[in-house]
Amino acid sequence: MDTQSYLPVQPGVGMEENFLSLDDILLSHERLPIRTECSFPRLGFLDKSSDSQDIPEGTKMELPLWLSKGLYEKKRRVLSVELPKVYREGWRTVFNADPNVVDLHKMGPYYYGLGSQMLHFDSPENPEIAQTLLQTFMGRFRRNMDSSQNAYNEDTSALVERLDCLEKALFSSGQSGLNSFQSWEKGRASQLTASSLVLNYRKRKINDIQP
Amino acid sequence: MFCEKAMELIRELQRSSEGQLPAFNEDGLRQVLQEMEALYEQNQTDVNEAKADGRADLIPSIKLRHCCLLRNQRCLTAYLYDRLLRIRALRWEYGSVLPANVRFHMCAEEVQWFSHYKKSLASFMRSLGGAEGLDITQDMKPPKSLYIQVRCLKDHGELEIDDGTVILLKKNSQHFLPRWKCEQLIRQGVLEHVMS
Amino acid sequence: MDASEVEFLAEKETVKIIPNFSLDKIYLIGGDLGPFNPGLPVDVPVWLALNLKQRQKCRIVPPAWMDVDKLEEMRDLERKEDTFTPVPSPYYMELTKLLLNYASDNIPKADEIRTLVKDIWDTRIAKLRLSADSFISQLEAHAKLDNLTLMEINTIRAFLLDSLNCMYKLRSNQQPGSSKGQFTDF
Amino acid sequence: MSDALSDDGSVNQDDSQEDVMTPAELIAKLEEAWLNEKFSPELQENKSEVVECVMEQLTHMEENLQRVKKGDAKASIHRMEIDRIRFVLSSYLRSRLQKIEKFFPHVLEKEKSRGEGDPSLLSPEEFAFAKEYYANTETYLKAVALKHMPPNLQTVDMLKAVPEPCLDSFVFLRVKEKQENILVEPETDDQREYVVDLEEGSQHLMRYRTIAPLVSTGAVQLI
Repeated sequence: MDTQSYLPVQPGVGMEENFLSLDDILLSHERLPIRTECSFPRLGFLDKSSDSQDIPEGTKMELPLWLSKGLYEKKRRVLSVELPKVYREGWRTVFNADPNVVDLHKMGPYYYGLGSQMLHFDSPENPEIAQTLLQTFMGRFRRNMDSSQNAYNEDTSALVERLDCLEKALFSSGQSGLNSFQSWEKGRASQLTASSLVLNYRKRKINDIQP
Repeated sequence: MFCEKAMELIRELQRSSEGQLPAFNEDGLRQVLQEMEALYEQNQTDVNEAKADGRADLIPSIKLRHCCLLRNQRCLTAYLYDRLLRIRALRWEYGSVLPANVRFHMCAEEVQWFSHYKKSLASFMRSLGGAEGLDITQDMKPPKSLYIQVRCLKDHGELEIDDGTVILLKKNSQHFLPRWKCEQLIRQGVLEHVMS
Repeated sequence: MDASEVEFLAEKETVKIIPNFSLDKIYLIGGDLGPFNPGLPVDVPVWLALNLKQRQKCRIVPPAWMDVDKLEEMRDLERKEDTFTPVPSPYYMELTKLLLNYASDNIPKADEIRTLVKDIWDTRIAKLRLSADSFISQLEAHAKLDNLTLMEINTIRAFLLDSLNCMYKLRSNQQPGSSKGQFTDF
Repeated sequence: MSDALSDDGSVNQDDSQEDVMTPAELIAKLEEAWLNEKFSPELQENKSEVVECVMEQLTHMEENLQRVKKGDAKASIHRMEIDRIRFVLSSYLRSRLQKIEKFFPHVLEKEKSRGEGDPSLLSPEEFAFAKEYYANTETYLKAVALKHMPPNLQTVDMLKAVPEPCLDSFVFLRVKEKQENILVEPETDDQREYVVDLEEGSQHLMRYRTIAPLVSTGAVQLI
């Protein structure tokens, strides 16, 4: 805690975003398939597939999550949001059978984040989606923990590639705990070192000079 | 789509790993503000028309533009706030004087923020009692010994120790120095802590 | 917490030394030490013992548990039991490392001791992972963790606590009422 | 009259308590506060009287050491102890400052809404720092971006923008004074709440929210 001075705003995880979190801003930029339930006059240019002046009712297009969330209203439908495949029943069955076989990076990379955000949109499937998200996380916990602690003594890079963003962050916090312990074991924990920030700036300076 | 420029700013920070401060993107900031102005004006026009001519059908588009305005506001605020967190880190890692190549990446207001932060921190540390207060940017790791062996990684001129002795820090020279005198120089990459 | 900070706490433990010098009582802020007389055992904090040892001013008397027979017994018990068995010192790992690194010449069978303590550690860490996994999969709200040491907790702290936080959020998803109605983030 | 008496009484009590605390106990208090601050998700009440007393001890000892001649065997031992105490003190104050910066709008809000008799979260110096941090940051955001935005978008509610400490975080703790009937809330709908007794010396993993009051009374120590 003391050694790294840059402490970014953490993502909210779950249904609530953190306003200032860069991770949450990137997550909420994920695109969702939607269908307009009314027309949007004078915004036709947003739909690249047509050249009309308006976006007519019934248009199918992709909008970022933040905009879908902003426009979505329970009472007066201006758009309906299609559930991405990975949260639908077919995939849920796969996840519930064995969460460890799934490549969440490919399916995501914000599998948990986006899934939680989807719960903002009314759907009868919401309880099952929420349940699958939690079960998947718990089902993958052991492998993530063990590999972040190098318990298998094997190359973990293949596994890490299949982690979703949230899991990746957890994995690296596990690894840094392990590294801190190992460097202590080797007697290096008390060595005073140069700031990594300083070293990186120096590297960059050299790169700047070299054409 | 709207707000793409704002996303560019966010991605730029995300690409700068380990808390490094990329150059302040004044151009990007200006473009986002311009987009906001255009969105706002278009909305003003539509709002007036909706009111005057009873054109309720314009409301969804007004709302959409408003969402984009809020999104741009969020992105810019988050961009600037995250930069402050990086600039704060510089105070703790470099000390109160920043090298020119780092300062070049800050805008005038950021330089000002940094200098205020520096002052607040200094007066906090001075207020802690004793003759000179307590420098809490030191003692980052638990102490092991009063003196440590260090090697100079570059020429740094003279260093005065407590008792008045002056030592010349010449590249590759080795010294046995009071730990607390070295801590910052080690962090700055001037000295290297040699473990026995 | 950094491992060096856990070690720092371990250095406050006391250990017996046999000094080869004489010195009056020292009135430290944290308590009195000494007096020191050549050949007479005296209790000091580990940080001081190590410093004196490095300057060849004393011999360190290893704690009673730092003994091959006793440690073998502990290792066997640790392997047999499913729960965490009581450890001889809340800082057994740190003290072993410190004393073996700086005063191995004062400790009989130092290498065997190193291996034994490492075995005990490994067994306990494997148990710790097992119990972390069951804590997560049972969705427990409370666990009793007697006999776990700070260094052991520390190896898993960030990972476990962050995971529990994420789980909490994912679980809150299941109570839609808790979401704050209108979306304020864009 | 009776008011004056009881006032007198409490002052005397405070005095006698302070008298009783030895420097060694003072250092122990600092170390407790240090670990609690390191591991608790939210900022703890300030311990400025402990900080002040420790600083006095350090300054006093340093002054004494000035008079000792070089190479004195005791002096280096004293210096080592000073270094160790100074590390804990600095690390403690750093943890606090870090949280003040991380949660500044909430910390200031809590301080504002505090009842008259309640202990203050921040020391006067920390309070000054937090206020400056707030003003400095707000000025910056305004000058660079917000004031150039359309009129209805020129403010950001910092209380909503900056995340709050998560009191539902789990913490590890050791019990110093036995506690009975601590209510543990269920994690899922199909579990039921139950109570646990916290035996002296036992260690636990549970939600910070459940035991937060026990941290401030010193009945449990975060580890």
